[in-house]
Amino acid sequence: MNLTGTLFVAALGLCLAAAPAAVLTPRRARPLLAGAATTAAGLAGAAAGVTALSGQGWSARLDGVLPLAGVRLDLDPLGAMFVAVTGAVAVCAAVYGVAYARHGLDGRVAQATPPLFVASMLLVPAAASVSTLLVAWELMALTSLLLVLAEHRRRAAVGEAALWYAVMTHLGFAAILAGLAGFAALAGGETFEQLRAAGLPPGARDAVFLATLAGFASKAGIVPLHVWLARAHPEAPSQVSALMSAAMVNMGVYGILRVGLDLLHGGPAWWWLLVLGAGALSALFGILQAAVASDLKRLLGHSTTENMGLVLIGVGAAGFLASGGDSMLAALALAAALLHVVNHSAFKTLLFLAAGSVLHATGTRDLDALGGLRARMPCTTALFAVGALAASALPPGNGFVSEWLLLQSLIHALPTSGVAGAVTMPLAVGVIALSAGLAIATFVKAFGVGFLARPRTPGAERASESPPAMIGGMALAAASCVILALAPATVLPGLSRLAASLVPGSGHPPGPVPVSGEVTLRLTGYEGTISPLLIAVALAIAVIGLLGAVRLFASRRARRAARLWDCGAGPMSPRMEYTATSFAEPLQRVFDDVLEPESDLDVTPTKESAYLVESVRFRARIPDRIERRLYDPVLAAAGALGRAATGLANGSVHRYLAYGFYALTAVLVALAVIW
Amino acid sequence: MTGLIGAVSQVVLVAVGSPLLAGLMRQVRARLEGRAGAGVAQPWRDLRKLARKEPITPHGTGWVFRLAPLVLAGTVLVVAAVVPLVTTLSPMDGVADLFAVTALLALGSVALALGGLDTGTAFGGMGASREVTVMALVEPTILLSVFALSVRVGSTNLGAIVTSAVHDPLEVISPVSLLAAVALAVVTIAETGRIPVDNPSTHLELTMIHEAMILEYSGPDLALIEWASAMRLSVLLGLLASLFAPWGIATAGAGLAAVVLGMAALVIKVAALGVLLAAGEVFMAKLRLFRIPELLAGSFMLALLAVAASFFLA
Amino acid sequence: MTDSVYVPLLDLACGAFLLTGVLVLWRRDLAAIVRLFAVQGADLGALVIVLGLHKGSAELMIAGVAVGGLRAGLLPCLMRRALMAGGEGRETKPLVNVAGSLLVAAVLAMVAYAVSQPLVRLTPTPATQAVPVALTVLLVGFFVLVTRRRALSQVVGFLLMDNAITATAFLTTSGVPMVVELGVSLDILLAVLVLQVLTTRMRAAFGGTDLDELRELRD
Amino acid sequence: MIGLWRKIRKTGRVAEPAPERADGEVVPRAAELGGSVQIRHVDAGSCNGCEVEIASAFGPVYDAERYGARLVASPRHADALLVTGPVTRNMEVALRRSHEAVPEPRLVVALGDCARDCGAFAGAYGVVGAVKDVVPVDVEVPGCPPPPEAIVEALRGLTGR
Repeated sequence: MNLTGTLFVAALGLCLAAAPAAVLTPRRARPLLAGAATTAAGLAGAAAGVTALSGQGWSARLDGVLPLAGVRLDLDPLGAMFVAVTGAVAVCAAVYGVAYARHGLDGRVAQATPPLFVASMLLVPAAASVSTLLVAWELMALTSLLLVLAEHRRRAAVGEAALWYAVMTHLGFAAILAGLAGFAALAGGETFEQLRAAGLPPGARDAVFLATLAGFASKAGIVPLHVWLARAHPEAPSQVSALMSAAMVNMGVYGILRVGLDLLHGGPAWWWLLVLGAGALSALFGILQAAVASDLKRLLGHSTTENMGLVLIGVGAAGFLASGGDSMLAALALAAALLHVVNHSAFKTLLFLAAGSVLHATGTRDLDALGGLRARMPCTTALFAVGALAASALPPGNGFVSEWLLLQSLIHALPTSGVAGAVTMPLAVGVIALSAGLAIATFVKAFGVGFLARPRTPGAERASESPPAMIGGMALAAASCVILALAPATVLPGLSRLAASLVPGSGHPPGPVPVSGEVTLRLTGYEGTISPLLIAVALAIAVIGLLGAVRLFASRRARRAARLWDCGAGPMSPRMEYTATSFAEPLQRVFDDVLEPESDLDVTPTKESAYLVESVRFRARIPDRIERRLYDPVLAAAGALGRAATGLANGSVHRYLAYGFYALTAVLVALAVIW
Repeated sequence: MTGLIGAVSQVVLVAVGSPLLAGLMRQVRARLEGRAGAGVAQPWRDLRKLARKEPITPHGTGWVFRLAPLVLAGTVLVVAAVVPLVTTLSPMDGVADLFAVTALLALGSVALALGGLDTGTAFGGMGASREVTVMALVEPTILLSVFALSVRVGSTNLGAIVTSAVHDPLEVISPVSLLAAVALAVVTIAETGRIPVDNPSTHLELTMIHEAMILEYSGPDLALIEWASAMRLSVLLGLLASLFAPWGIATAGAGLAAVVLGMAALVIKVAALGVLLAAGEVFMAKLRLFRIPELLAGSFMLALLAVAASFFLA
Repeated sequence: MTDSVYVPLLDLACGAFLLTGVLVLWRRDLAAIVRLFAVQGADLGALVIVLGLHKGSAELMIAGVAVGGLRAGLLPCLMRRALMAGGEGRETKPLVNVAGSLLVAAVLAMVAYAVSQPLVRLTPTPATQAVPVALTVLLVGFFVLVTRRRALSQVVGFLLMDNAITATAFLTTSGVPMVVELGVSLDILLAVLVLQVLTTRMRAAFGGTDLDELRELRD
Repeated sequence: MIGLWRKIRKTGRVAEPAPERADGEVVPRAAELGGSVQIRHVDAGSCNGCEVEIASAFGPVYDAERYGARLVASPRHADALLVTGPVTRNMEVALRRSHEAVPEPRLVVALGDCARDCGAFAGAYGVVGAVKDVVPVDVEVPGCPPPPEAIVEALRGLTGR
């Protein structure tokens, strides 16, 4: 076994050992033990991913573990990248979780499940056969479902969220199962090698791709299969939210890449236009919902949908360009998408952990009730600011680099990609731009309203800084954000090599990498350079220089603290502050026709006169329009069907047994007739 | 070497000249209104006075409030250094990308919006909310116009785009260029908070966008913000001039004389654009806040048409 | 006329033609819409004259002057008179809001460009390359017809479509025969006259030309 | 648009030529401002007579802006408070806080007879006193209401132009 294998097995072993250990140890030591083991496992996993990505692959075959099929593992570069990301996210979440567990999350299940969840997410990208993938996938679904349910005794919403999640994830699983099982049946074998070698008829390829796309896209929270995401991610404990939103959704992208590009070797242009379209829709819809959300964790959940949408735009563009034979640009788009996966994982981990700290300190995640945390939680505020900068894709944040690469790939694609590309690419650029703009608005709102200004409720007033372990977890994530932002070259060579090798038709050995350069990134074959470090340095020099100039030439008078300008009336109560809802109101009005917000106004007049008002009550909510149009009718129909079927069940045991008897007989008769 | 000198001269020119541009625009406006006007140098007098005044930190504000003016001015200075105004030879090639430039300008707006939110006053929040709303809607137009301009050149590097326009002057009156120019002009107006999107000289808080965010700033902080806004306007006007009227810009291989010529050309072009903008403002009323999206949707459409034209008419 | 002058001029005329068509969607003021229509008529005339100059065909130039005169002078004049006679001067609440309409127009333009590619490839001259512009205006006109409430804006939508058809004809084949063109123009004139009479009568009878209110007439 | 342009052409310049400024009347504390004075107007209980005159002082005919004076929206941006009217009970605190909100160096101009010595409202039950009873006053402009020329003259005393 080589280094990669040793590390990977160590990671899995640590996870699997941590679970029973957490069950057996006493409550006080439990979080520390589980956390330490998961951290070590995450480190080992990340290291295994990195070594595998840098060329040292590893594969294994364990026949005895699963009956009939056996377990097959293979850490090729594609899987390795996702293993590395999962490991890194797990480290941050596990360090954070040591302290976060202190309020009510140190139960046996809550502590034993996260290592298993991490193990399943390490296994999914490493799986090299259909059955291994499906088992790992199902393990991932079950463990995450358990974790979503961790706080179900405290909040009623958890149950509903878990129900949505359970249904959607299993429908997704069914789709993947159908797709991959069909694929394996047609290919005559279930290992990925056999699938790769199989030549399927076009219709079957389409069916396999569409079925798996639906399943994987639902895991990535792609519109219109996103309804569970914004429910389940916020309701889980925060470090689990981070794991789900930063690592688990990536598995959807992994699946699409694995099946679409690797196993099926790319496909017709319409597949990828479909992926691109779904990505564009998700990006816009997700960020629009986030822009008007006032629940901090829900906002982050919607933002996950947006970022997965952006990734899929890149993936779709890559597939589309590859189908047109432009493998260099395709590799560029794919490298941009992969870099965005990494970036998103880094900043979303950070943001969810910071949101957890806020929840922990104030007892609420409603932005309308927060504020003033800058003075009370200075570290968390600064770390959240780093994440928000990255998420709004502004320099010097890491999100900017990947969006820049994505835009470059789309722009250079225009002259070569025919009429379909000429219509698609500008619209995709428009979508990315609008979602970037709305992301700025969203995160200005999240940071400005949630952390700045003055506290809006007593809960926010009483907030205090989180314990060191939680800050440590966040700081790790923030450090990776900063590294990715200033020196993307730390990961980009590996990702671009992976992208170049993954693009169908690139041949062996794969073509040159699409992006190169240490400090200044350069596109290969196209003109385009960006230097994130230079931007940051120039900005820092300008700001420091200005500060010096101001000190030198201005302000001979000392800075004075004074009351806020309250128009002389004062004092300004927190109720006069702008809230998240009021902040988003102009955007909500602009996108009125898309969002269809609901509001109702109850005016209770006094008894004496109809013209004197005793109380006014205003309620506004912004329902998920897609859910309303798409899911509600289906649910209503299912409910109606259920009610109609109640006549069949009258409580008599005889009757139920009789149904069984009838069914058995009917099957036998049918068999007799057919044979 | 010429590139470095050019970049330094750009920054100096923008830093010194932009308050004069603001003064010129106010003067034009005053003359059209039948006034005498305060003179072109008045903004500099204002800045000098503000710099001498006492800075005030309102209760309840923190480092975000203090940092915002610096970041705002810092981003504009960086942009002024890399945008091809006087010369296309930027020493910072890795920053002179249209996406990077627009993102940097957006970063400045975000800093100011956060500064406004940090005060916790209703007006600060209101201004910030409106600012980011307008910014979010402006973004697609900017990026699509960039797209349209970059197709011909095959690069989003500003130096490359302007160089190609210098070598091929007839490109400037192509439909692509004209449509993108109109779209970018609308965007410039929205980004710099001029009429009809925002009224820079309003006293009514309810109609404010930019002003509402800076109501709490005083002294040198305010001076920085005012200076940065003026620089932003001149940089964007200069960029517009460079993209669509790139005459006189020093290109590769040019000597010092070309840099001087470029500076003179820049002053003339930006002054002309400023006069045009100020004169146009006299004829227009500010749009209602909720009609601004229509204006921006219109500019988005023009930008999209520019991209389409760049491909289909090629 | 040399190509280096002809192509920019043609592009300019087409650009203005497109721009005025799209701006019709933006303005709410009916008088402004009529004005825009007049400008578009002038653009169309200019376009035909440019084509004529390029081909050196006097007939085309005369047709250009005639087309321009009819569409920039006579029709707007009639519409302005109808506007004067009637009360409402504004398109108050279109079925699709203005920002939405503009975005739709953008998408329509892309569609028009995409579908007219085979046509352009047939004879790739500068003139045929401008056909997508005419097609866009056609779609925009149709869109105006569908989404605007006032009868006058609908007339403008209809006339935009007609302008677009004329432009397409001139751009692809350098003009339908003079007689046909004049006949069509006269038809249009007649239609507008009838519409004008009708709107005046309707206003006298019902006090408004909001089409959703007119629908009640059927019930 | 063309109509407006014609109007502008026809009207031309309406600002009256700047009168010679009486020398030696620059307020010493204003010297530091160097020809730029931002003014925040505070109505402490005025009858709005003075406001009308302020409006015309800043209108095109007198054009106080040409001397470097400008009205601003926030006392934080201001160098001088322009107070009109006798200080009423409800405005006393507000005036004091406005004054406090102005960064140093700050000046106060009491505009009109009411602001100087309560004018016709002296001794009224809702009046606290003149402006100088509440905040230190640097310049006083007499008149009920003071004519725009006097207002402009006082502002030029601040800007020194």
